[in-house]
Amino acid sequence: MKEKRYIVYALFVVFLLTAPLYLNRYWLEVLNSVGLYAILGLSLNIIVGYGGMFHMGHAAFYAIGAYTTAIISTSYGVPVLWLMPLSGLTAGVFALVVARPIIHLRGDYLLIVTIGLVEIVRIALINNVFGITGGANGIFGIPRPTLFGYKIFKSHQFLYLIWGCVAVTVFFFYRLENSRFGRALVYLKEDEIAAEGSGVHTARYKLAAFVLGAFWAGMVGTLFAAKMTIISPESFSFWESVLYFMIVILGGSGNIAGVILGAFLVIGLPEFFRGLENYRLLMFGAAMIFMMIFRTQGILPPRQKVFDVSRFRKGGEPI
Amino acid sequence: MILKLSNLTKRFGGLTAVDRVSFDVEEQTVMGLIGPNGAGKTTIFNLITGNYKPDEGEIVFQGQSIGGVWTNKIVMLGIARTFQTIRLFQNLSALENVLAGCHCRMKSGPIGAMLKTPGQKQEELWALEHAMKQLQFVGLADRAELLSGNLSYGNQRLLEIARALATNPRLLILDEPAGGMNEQETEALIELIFKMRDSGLTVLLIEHDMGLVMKACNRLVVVEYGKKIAEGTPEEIQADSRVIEAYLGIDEEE
Amino acid sequence: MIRKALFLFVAVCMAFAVQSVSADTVKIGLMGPMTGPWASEGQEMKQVLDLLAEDVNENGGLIGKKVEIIAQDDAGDPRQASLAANRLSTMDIVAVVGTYGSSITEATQNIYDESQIIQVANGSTAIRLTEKGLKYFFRTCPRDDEQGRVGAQTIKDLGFKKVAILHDNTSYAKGLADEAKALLEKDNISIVFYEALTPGERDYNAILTKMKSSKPDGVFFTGYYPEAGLLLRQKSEMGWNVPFIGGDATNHPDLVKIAGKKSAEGFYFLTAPLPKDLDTPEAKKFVADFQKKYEAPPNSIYAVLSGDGFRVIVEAIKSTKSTDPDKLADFLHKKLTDFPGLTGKISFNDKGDRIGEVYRVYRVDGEGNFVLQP
Amino acid sequence: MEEFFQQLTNGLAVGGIYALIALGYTMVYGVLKLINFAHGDLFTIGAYLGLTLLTSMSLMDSLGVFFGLLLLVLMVMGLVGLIGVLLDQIAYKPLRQSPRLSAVVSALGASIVFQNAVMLIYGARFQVYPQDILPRIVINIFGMPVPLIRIMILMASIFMMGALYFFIQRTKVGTAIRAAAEDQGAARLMGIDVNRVIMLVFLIGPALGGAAGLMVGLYYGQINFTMGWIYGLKAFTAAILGGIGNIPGAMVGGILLGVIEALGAAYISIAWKDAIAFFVLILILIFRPTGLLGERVAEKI
Repeated sequence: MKEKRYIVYALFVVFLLTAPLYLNRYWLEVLNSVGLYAILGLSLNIIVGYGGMFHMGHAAFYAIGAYTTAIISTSYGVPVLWLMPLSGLTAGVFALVVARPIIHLRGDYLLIVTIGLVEIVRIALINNVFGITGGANGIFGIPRPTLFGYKIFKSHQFLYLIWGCVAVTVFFFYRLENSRFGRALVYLKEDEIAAEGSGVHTARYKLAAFVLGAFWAGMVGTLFAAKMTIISPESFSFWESVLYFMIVILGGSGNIAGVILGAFLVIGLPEFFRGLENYRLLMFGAAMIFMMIFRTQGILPPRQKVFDVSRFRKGGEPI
Repeated sequence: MILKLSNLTKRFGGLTAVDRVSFDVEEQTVMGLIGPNGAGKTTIFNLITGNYKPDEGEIVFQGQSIGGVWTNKIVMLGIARTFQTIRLFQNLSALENVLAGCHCRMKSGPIGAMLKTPGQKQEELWALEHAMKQLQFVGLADRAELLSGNLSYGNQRLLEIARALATNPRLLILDEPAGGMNEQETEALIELIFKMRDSGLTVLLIEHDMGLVMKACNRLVVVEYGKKIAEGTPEEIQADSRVIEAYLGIDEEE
Repeated sequence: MIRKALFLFVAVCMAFAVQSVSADTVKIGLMGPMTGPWASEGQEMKQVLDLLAEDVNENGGLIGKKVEIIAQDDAGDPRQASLAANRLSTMDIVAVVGTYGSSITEATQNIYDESQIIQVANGSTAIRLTEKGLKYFFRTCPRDDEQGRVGAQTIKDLGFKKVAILHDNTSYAKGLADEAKALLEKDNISIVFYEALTPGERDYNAILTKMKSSKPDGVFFTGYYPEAGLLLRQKSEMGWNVPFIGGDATNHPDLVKIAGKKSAEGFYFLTAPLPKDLDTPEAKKFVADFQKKYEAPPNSIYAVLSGDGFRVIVEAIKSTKSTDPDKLADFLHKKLTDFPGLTGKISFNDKGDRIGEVYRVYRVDGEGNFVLQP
Repeated sequence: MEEFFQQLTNGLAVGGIYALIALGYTMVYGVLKLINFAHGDLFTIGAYLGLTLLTSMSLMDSLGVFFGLLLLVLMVMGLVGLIGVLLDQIAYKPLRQSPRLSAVVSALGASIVFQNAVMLIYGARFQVYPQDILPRIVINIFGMPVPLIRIMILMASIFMMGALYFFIQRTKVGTAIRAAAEDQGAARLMGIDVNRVIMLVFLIGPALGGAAGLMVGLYYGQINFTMGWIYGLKAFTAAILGGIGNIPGAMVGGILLGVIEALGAAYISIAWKDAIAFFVLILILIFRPTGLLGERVAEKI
């Protein structure tokens, strides 16, 4: 079982690395889009998948990251990719401030508040809050990113940049998942009172999950801004948040591979329906219902964690 | 004296669930809290563990007042508990459940985890070993990889104890630990309780199985309608007329 | 599970690989909102282009080939638009018509420019789109500043001294409102009310009540017809008789249907001339053909403008007998003068903007007809 | 002051509609703990079905305005209710035992399907109700001009809410619904057919949503296929504001949300109206974490 899984992963990596050889620009762009959403999905997965919090306002953090990058790079000429940590930080601080008073809300109450959050942010962006967001026009003329002196503007260059970021995200988040922090979030999701009774500071961990998820979403905002070179409020609607949410749940909440698969399904699949024109979204909606019915836990639900405990047993016997 | 309750009171709306209850728990003893259903026993536990905040009175643990302190802080100070209705993480393995208990004795945060610092790595190894020790202590080491939801009822109770033990407590609070256990399992549980006491732990438990209570406990506190009505050694309690009337006597009359 | 993942992987690979390419037609792309809130616009754009392409094909085609329309959905969303643009630019198209919203168009401009594909936008009026010096970008709709100028002039002509301006926070409506506001303030006309409504709602009574208390002589609404219709209707239900003026996004027959004839009467709006008011044979034939094929007249002025986009592209290909983007762009910039379009004469300046006085003022009469004002 | 009262009536009219739709969310939530994201689209379907029936059957001519309208309302409610039951059977029933968020995604899928099905059937254009069905009379209340139809709409929604409240509180079936909402397992043990209760809830909730759709069509005249999204979101907000799962809560929440929006638009900013509404919602939830009328459930440990 385990070996087979790694073969699939390896094939996937090979496919991505060689994609520019046989895919045209359009499909590369689809892959880029999927990659961006995969990172967003992974960042939301920390909050929804591990922490089990109903959060449908993730686009707010993404927007704040993207706008931070856009505003600073266009007004001060700072190279775009350098702004990634700053954008993450802005989004993270924003999450810290807004999530603190609402973090104790349960289930659906948290859901509507996060929806409210993303709507407030979008309305603020449209209304050109503080006179820096450009209103409905958005912000344009964001410079292209450069990496090691190379200007990145072609689709395949973005492919490597974006999926490189996906790889880094997977690397870090896999470690996170298998750590004290990641486990604490899962305990929270499973049973908040038992988690607290085991010494987990629930409020702090929920908040930390929000801030970390927001930080990552903010960094994706930088990538998005750099790739589009223009950003406007349309890109950060409530519907966007719904998409990330679907990616996580559909793919398999709490499972990294599942979330990436979810990004392929939610973002990639509609592209295959392009030929159907007006029927495109209808088919997409129906596909979602059926996928949920046939795999109610998501396509790839989280697997049980395996720990190497053999060394604590002597000859099959516990020490 | 490890734990001292004085005049502890908790009200829910008009109902006084716990009414000026005071008692002390001596170090390295097994203390039993008994009384009819709805007498407020579990509420007293919830007050001690910080799940509820007391309306009046004081809880002093190792010389420190802990009334109204957050649960996780109390766990850090050295009080661990199990639940009357088993609250395991059903979808996680037995080992992962016990790892939850190790949480409060670890330090590394998300950044340490992502960077896998040497300290974090060592800590994780320690946690695994520590968790396995607890599993072994309660006799579940060979079931470490099983989903906790698939364990038998008695084993789930034991697993909860292992999870609580993993927090390195000074005081262990067990809420009906023998609930759903058969006779043999109960016997084994009594042995386990003695083993814990002998290793330096103090145990405070609620139990309806009088056999276990009389055998395992050094002292008993009896509550009824939120009030303490008696306290003493098992022998004294068995002889107490009020207790017989209120609680034990029911059987004799029928 | 693993098998399923593998299957999916293979399916994805195969789908990526399958790409049909045929070269015996002249392909012209259409990018429009086929789904989402602006779906009616995109779908009508497609109807118009299908009709016009049929017409070209029946009359011998284009440089010996048939014209093929390849439509892609942008869903009114910048990201999806950029995907649509990338898709179109890999499909061997000569030129593309569209799209509707300015920020949506902007998300695609560079993609077409880098691929050397002529883009003729039909509804993107934001000024900056043509200020970037993009060689292959054109538009058949006028710019916000042009419309703002005509709007301000009309308000002055009507003799209003206190004006309320209402937009809907879309970049088009906001742009137009800002232009008009600046021009009116320059002429000492006081703006007593300047706010934005939320499009897509049904009840605008709260806004009308607030606007009424600012006592304007007239109201300039720069948003779209669905809201304009509701505003007119709810205004007359309130018993408030203030004249309303709308921008070209209010030019739509449904406006009268939504508002009701009585409430719509006296509404002024600015727009490129309607095909029915053009006595050119092209416009007349187009309206008749459209009516015949789809059993209804064309509704949206932007859809008609997309038709003009298509027709200038066809004209350029015909005249240059080439599909070379540089030749086509050169033709459109310099040689196309006073081309008889469906919405009047079309010429482009160096920036790719349409030259000339495009706007007319219309008024809705008691029967719900749009009457051209002298 | 006059403007204030005018704005208050504006808010009430909008809030009445929100409340009616919010009831559908709250009823389904009460029994299934499911947020039926497709509910807003059932509202849209109600508006479209109403238009179809209205234009194709000419009920008004044969039955007179009152009975014609009554029959129309009943037909729309019945049909939309039926669609609601079907929706539950197809998209939600298979997910009863799965994590709650899976059902939410299925609901979102259903919402997309409905929205696009309406677009494909009726077209993407705005549809318009005939103008002259209802008399356009404006009456003066304390010197304020208020269209008669607006009062009628408000009355109709209050009547429907009242009827529902009576039904839930006073009838045997209503008691079964409340019991199932309280504790499904216990209700089952008491001999209540929970599946039938769920069906009933999916009949009544969408029926009310459909009626709201029809009312919006009749009053505002203009409908389109995306209208359910905004109304749905607002109504969901209203349901949460009042305390989801709580029927009077949905009514209070709906009315309150409408009034907050109108007053926010009037005295703060029109463009920030929705942001203000959400901000108030967040404030209320910070201080009352389960909504205005929601019960504070202390979790049993």
